[in-house]
Amino acid sequence: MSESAIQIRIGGEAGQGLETVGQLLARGLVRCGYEILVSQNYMSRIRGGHNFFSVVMDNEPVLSPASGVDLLIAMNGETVIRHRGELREGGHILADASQVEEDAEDVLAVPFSELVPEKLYTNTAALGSAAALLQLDREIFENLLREVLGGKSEDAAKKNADAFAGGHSWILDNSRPLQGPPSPALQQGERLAMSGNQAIALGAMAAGANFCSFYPMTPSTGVALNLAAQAEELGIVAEQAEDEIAAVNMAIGASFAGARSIVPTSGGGFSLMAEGISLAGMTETPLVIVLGQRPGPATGLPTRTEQGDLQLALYSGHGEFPRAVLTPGTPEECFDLTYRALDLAERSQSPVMVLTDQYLADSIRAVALFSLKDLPETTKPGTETEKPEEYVRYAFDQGGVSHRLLPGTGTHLVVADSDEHTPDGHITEDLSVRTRMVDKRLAKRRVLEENAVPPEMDGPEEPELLLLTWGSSKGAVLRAASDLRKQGRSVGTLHFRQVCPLVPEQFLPRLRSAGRTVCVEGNATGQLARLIRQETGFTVDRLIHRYDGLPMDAETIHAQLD
Amino acid sequence: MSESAIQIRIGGEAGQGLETVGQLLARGLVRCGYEILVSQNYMSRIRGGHNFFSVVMDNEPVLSPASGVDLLIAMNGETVIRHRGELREGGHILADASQVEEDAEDVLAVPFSELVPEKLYTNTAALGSAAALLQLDREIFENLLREVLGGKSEDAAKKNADAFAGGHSWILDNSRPLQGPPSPALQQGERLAMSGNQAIALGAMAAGANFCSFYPMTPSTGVALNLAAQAEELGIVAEQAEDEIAAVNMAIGASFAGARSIVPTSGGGFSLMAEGISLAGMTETPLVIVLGQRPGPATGLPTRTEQGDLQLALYSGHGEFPRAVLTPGTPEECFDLTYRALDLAERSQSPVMVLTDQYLADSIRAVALFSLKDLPETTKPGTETEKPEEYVRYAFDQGGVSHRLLPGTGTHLVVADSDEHTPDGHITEDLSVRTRMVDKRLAKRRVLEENAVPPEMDGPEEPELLLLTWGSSKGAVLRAASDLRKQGRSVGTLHFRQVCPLVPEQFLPRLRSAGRTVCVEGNATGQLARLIRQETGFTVDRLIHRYDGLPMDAETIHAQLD
Amino acid sequence: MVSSQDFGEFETAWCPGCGNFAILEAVKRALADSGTAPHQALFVSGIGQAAKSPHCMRCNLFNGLHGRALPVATGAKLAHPDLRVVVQSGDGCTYGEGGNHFLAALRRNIDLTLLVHDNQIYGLTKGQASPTSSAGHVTKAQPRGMPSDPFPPTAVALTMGAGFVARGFTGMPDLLAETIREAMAHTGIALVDVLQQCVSFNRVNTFAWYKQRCYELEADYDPGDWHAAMQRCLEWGDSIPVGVLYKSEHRRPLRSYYPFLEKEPLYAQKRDLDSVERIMREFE
Amino acid sequence: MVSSQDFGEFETAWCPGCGNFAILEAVKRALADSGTAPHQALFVSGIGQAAKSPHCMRCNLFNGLHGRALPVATGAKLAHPDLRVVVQSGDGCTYGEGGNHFLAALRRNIDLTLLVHDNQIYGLTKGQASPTSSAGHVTKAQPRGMPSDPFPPTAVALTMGAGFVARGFTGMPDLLAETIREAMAHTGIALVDVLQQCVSFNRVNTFAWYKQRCYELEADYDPGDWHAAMQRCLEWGDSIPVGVLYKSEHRRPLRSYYPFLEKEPLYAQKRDLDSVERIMREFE
Ligand SMILES: Cc1ncc(C[n+]2csc(CCOP(=O)(O)OP(=O)(O)O)c2C)c(N)n1
Ligand SMILES: Cc1ncc(C[n+]2csc(CCOP(=O)(O)OP(=O)(O)O)c2C)c(N)n1
Ligand code: SF4
Ligand code: SF4
Ligand SMILES: [Mg+2]
Ligand SMILES: [Mg+2]
Repeated sequence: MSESAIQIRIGGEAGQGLETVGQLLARGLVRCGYEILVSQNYMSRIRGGHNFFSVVMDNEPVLSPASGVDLLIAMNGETVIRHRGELREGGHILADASQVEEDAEDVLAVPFSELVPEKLYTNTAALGSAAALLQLDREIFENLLREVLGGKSEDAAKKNADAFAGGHSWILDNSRPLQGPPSPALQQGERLAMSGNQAIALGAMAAGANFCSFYPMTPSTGVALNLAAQAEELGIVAEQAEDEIAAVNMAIGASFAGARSIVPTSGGGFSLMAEGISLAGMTETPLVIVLGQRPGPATGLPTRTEQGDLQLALYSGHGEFPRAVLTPGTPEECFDLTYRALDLAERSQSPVMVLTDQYLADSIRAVALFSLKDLPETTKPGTETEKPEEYVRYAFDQGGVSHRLLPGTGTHLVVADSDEHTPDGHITEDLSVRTRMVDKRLAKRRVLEENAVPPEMDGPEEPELLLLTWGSSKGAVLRAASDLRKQGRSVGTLHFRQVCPLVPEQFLPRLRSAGRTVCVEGNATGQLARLIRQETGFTVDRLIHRYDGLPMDAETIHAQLD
Repeated sequence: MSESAIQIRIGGEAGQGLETVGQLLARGLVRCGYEILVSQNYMSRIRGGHNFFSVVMDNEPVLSPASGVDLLIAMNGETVIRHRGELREGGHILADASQVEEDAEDVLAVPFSELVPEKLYTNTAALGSAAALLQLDREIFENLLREVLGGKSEDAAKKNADAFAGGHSWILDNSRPLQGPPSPALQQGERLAMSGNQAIALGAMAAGANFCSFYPMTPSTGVALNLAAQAEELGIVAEQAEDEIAAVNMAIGASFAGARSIVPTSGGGFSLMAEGISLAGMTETPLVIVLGQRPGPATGLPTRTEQGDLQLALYSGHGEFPRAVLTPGTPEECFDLTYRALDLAERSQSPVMVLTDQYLADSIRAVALFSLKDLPETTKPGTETEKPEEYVRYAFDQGGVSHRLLPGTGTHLVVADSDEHTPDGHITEDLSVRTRMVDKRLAKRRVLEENAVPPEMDGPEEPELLLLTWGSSKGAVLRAASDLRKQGRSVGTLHFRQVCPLVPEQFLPRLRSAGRTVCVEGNATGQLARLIRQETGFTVDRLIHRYDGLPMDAETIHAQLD
Repeated sequence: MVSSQDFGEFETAWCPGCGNFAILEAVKRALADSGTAPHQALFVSGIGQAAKSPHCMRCNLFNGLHGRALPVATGAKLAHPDLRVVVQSGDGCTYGEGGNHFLAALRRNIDLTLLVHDNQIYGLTKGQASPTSSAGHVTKAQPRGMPSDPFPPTAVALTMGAGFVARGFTGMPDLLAETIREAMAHTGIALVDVLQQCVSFNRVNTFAWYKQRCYELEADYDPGDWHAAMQRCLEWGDSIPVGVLYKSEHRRPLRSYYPFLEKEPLYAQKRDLDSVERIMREFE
Repeated sequence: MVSSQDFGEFETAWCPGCGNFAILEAVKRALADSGTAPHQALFVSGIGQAAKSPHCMRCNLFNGLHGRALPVATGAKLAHPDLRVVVQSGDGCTYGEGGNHFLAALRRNIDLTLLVHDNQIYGLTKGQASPTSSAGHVTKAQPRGMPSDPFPPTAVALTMGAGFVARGFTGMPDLLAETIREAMAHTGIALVDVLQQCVSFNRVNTFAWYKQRCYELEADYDPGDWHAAMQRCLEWGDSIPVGVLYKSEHRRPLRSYYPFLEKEPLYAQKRDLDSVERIMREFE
């Protein structure tokens, strides 16, 4: 984040259309060439309460949420009261004149009710005012409005355009533009404004996922809805299940019969899937689960964020079987790792988990267009065999990963069993077969290790301070490291994009070469730090953590480092 | 196990009444003053197949299952075929003449069909023959038969007595008694013949458990059935639930309303309870789950044994909250630790897990009568308060464990919530309350640590070799250590009766003082060894393990040590 | 005398115009009318908009997991039978995630009142179809319209042998309060499926939609006639009967299986070590 | 031509005299009669004695978890609609642990045959009560007799709008084979609840007990009459009607919600990166 970065906060009640303004502003800024980080902060309610969007705009990548507000867009009075204290020197409040009484110098009380054709359009007018204040390219926003809100009806398109124009003009007439917004970044080719959930759905589509069974649960429902929206065009079965147990078992059944399955959920739902995960392990059926974390235990804080379910993902399901756990930290990684997860699940015939959290799932950033043509081919199950009579599903002689045929694609028979089984899939109580089958299943760990994504390293080879982290805390760590380097300190970073299986050679030398190691996690107990010690014996020197429901940010790291 | 110990094996089909013979022999031997270890080996079927009981009788405690058979009681031909190879020098086969053809010197083909009034009583006759061969006190067995099988009808009692006498006399008339059975141990006061499951049920009853919700699952159903059998006398609600999710939630509801709850299950059912465990963590409701392990993943080997669910017990349930995991290794420890678990759950207002496995659950040993009068008092929830209007369930100022009142026992109101909540139990989204509540819940870890059962140590202070283990592998480890000591080696043992929370001061010095450390576990991946490294950084030198469905034994340890 | 005010007034998190407000009021009135003081009642709820209701009144409360209110309530009622237990949750919570417990609780005939806020939608998670959503109902999760016919809660309860089956509507508040009161007075499980508008996410079954169709059962309707009740349970579409559809006390509630519960609740029963001693000696 | 022998003969793990043998034979005959070759059929089962059945014949098989056969089958059928999918499991598995999936599958009207081996007991775990155990049935887990009335599977299926509801009995093997064949021919979910003796653990509902009570539906019985069917579903005790109780194809099976499935099964559909590209650009 550069010196000239600006934070815009849009606050109001649930139901006031904040989400629309937030999304439009995000996309508009990206089209204008800015880097952004748009994070959502909402309560578990549909109307009322207090929700807000934070939009950081900059001319270099925005890594971490930050404090301080430069432009507060207040859709109601409460927003002013709650966020005034965060206003930075020279910041402005853009408020609906009919909602706020305040009459301070820094308050621009816009008479939205006079500027819009109907109250419904207040949010579009606010967008217009913001665009004017920030000196953004008007035409880009007008086009965007037409594309996004114009589809419904001629009338609505016109009213939105009018509202935008009203808000825009009022600022031009009554105020000066904001001091020093960043200038757009240099052209970097086409870009998208995309959240983690959207990137996961897109990555799944690109990998050919065509079966999504789900039970709605914040913050992961969006993954399913994004897939459902494209169901017809892409041929995706997106089936709402009666509960999470059904969701995971349906996905396993679909996968067994040849679909590429993905199951989005959150902690509570994931807990319910434990037995199903074990079933995927035993039957060696590919399964991808997206676990969007939120603060627990139990129902916890449904609309907030946390990184508290790492150990759950590592160990849930009874018995012993291999698995992989991927932990993206940005929308780009969400896309890449979901793509990879779907391939890896098939390649290793094992359950693969993708861990996100509410912050990553919902926050929007500018990302470069994905080059779909360059994606590697993915692994596929077989449909035919030369000697169908001889086919056995769990053959021992193929190094753990036996040849997986689909049922009903030839005269061969496919038998899968949740009991311990012989190579032909039939239930057995022969204890020597048992041992060999356990060994065969565990041998697949090698496949997973060979495909393990190494942690991402940054900074000097032998840093005085090494910050390690996983998943969505990545940005905060990169930012904090960059801040510290500016102060002249030697700081390295290590971001785990995959936490299981861990391949010590990929990171242990770096841990050992650091002067001091600090693990940064969005949970109370330091789950990655414990895992590293379990797998390597290496003890991290310190833990920096946060578990109040908000995302990790650079400021928290700085505060706890001192 | 002494030199004179004898192993008796009783084999046959499911449905031939093996269990009755096994149980009667066990109790009779204990009454005669012997030490025993009776382990069951059965297939997942009701009739047919091949099942067997192994009975070791000795004059000193029998620690580990062992190989070699001295007396094979074959209820069918298959038993002879399967187990003949295990017969030791001088061993005998006692067989039903109508079932076996074999006519070797060591085969005593008893014409049971001629000795019993009806085929049904063959097993009792076999018991009579065995008693005669082993020179056991006839009267003790006759009394036992009357007590156990006499209740049904006069007629049945008589027929059993006749069958026993028939089998007994035939041996006296046609054979010599077995060479060198051990002589009974010195009187040690009154003793019981008890399995792990029975000891758990008894420990629960002693601790005042009065609510058991369960869904049948091998090997834990017995715990529930033992409680159900006493339901009326002790006032225990033993309710079969529609599924395991219901079982755990019922137990939580009952506990909330003042019952003392216990929920027996196995891996698959435990997996389904994960969300409920998290609920107990969040609502701070006492909950005891008995997890009887069997080989997984998924359905696995339903009637065999394994220690593969340690990590599952440690981490299942989303979010972060404290818990305890107790791991008894003998029936005595089953009793003690279940008693303790029920108290600890209330004392810490947390979920507490007791881990057994099929071997421990089903195997019968001689144990000294428990001194019920000397049991410590258990913690109880409150029912009254002086200022009912001021009562808040989750008060912050009581060091983690807030005062727990029951609902409906006064005019106070008790509000418990699965969402994050304020001290009065109501749902909140105040993020500073969140942090304090997380801290409050995690502070209970101290209570758990203060009450942690230290690992049991045996052997020299600074052994050359230290064998560490947990749960049911204890006996095998003690036995192996004793064997090795006899060979002049310096061997220590460390048995973890509790694996969570671990208190490093309780065992780390011992680990460090050992020349070499070897962890012995009934699983494939070495879960305790990993846990110890996670919690202490200490790396165990080696792993000895077994995962073929059979219990750990001293022979496996010796074989893998070399 | 207990009055509706004893249950307090609290801030709620619901949308203005939501049907939950009317149900909350009806519950308070029913409690007051049946002379139940706040500390005598235990509410158990799941997760959803409906499930937040008991947070908005004074009572004992266990607000558990999504779909799992019934087993918690079953455990609590067995442990402490003197409590008046009310389970309050949404259609998704009760008939979706909690479907198996719904069946089991009906069979168990556990003595509690099951109040389902049936808005035919998942409210809290922003408008996916629920089991009671109509066929064809379009949502973001069902973009081509709900493919299945709706779950018929009252008919299933009747088929399962429930002894008290009723339907309520937020637009008939007096009848609703009275129905809930009657349900509380019933021994055994009593289902009240309450039709409730969700102004934010259900644009199909609006208040007006229900208003147009709901009618009160005739004064001479006989709630003891099972077949007539089945007819009314299945009546849905142009007209929807509201009130007590079926009522009978022919089934024993579960509690009678545990005779010792008649003496005292579980927390008050003394641990009987003499009996434990006797039981232990069975293993001698 | 497919014949019963094509499905092979295997060793089983059942008790001699168990009703599972008769059901296994009936299934093979029904498959043969409907011209289904082993590789065209996918059997999905849960856990229990009944659930072991498909291990004893040649077919594609997914033997999953206790209670979870239906969702696995649903996923498989949606992924590969050409497979003839049969779900085979016990009463405990289907109506107990799997109760919620039973309700949901009926509502979904997924195109499969649901064959429940209803021995009114948990066989594999040695004789605890199942949801269909009679009231008063004494077991080790219910030492004072089952306190609840049994779950009525056919009546619930009918109430849920199922289009094919039948009852079978192992003592009427020809009728059973024919009923299963008819169920397989039905489009949408078809329930066959098969009364089956458990010689080891159910001493109440023995073969003789069923034999005495079961009668075949009259030749002129009209399986299209819902109310008559309800009457017969509820008929239980001295006489128990056996055969196809209800049949109607008025409901669309779930598959029609996914029109692209008519083209090809999911495994055969090509990944369409051009469409993905277009969708990606919606985020520009
Ligand atoms: C195990 C689990 N799955 C999913 C959720 C997410 N969730 C919360 S409320 C809800 C649906 C609520 O619908 P309903 O029960 O009808 O209540 P309403 O909000 O409509 O009153 C869901 C799916 C959850 N909290 N827990
Ligand atoms: C999650 C889970 N819970 C419990 C079990 C144990 N279990 C196996 S089979 C069974 C009951 C079987 O009864 P039913 O379905 O009626 O089949 P049957 O044996 O009578 O044919 C149970 C409870 C299990 N395997 N998994
Ligand atoms: S979303 Fe619907 S159910 Fe929820 S509070 Fe708003 S109107 Fe009520
Ligand atoms: S226990 Fe019952 S159901 Fe199981 S095989 Fe034996 S007779 Fe059949
Ligand atoms: Mg609802
Ligand atoms: Mg059964």
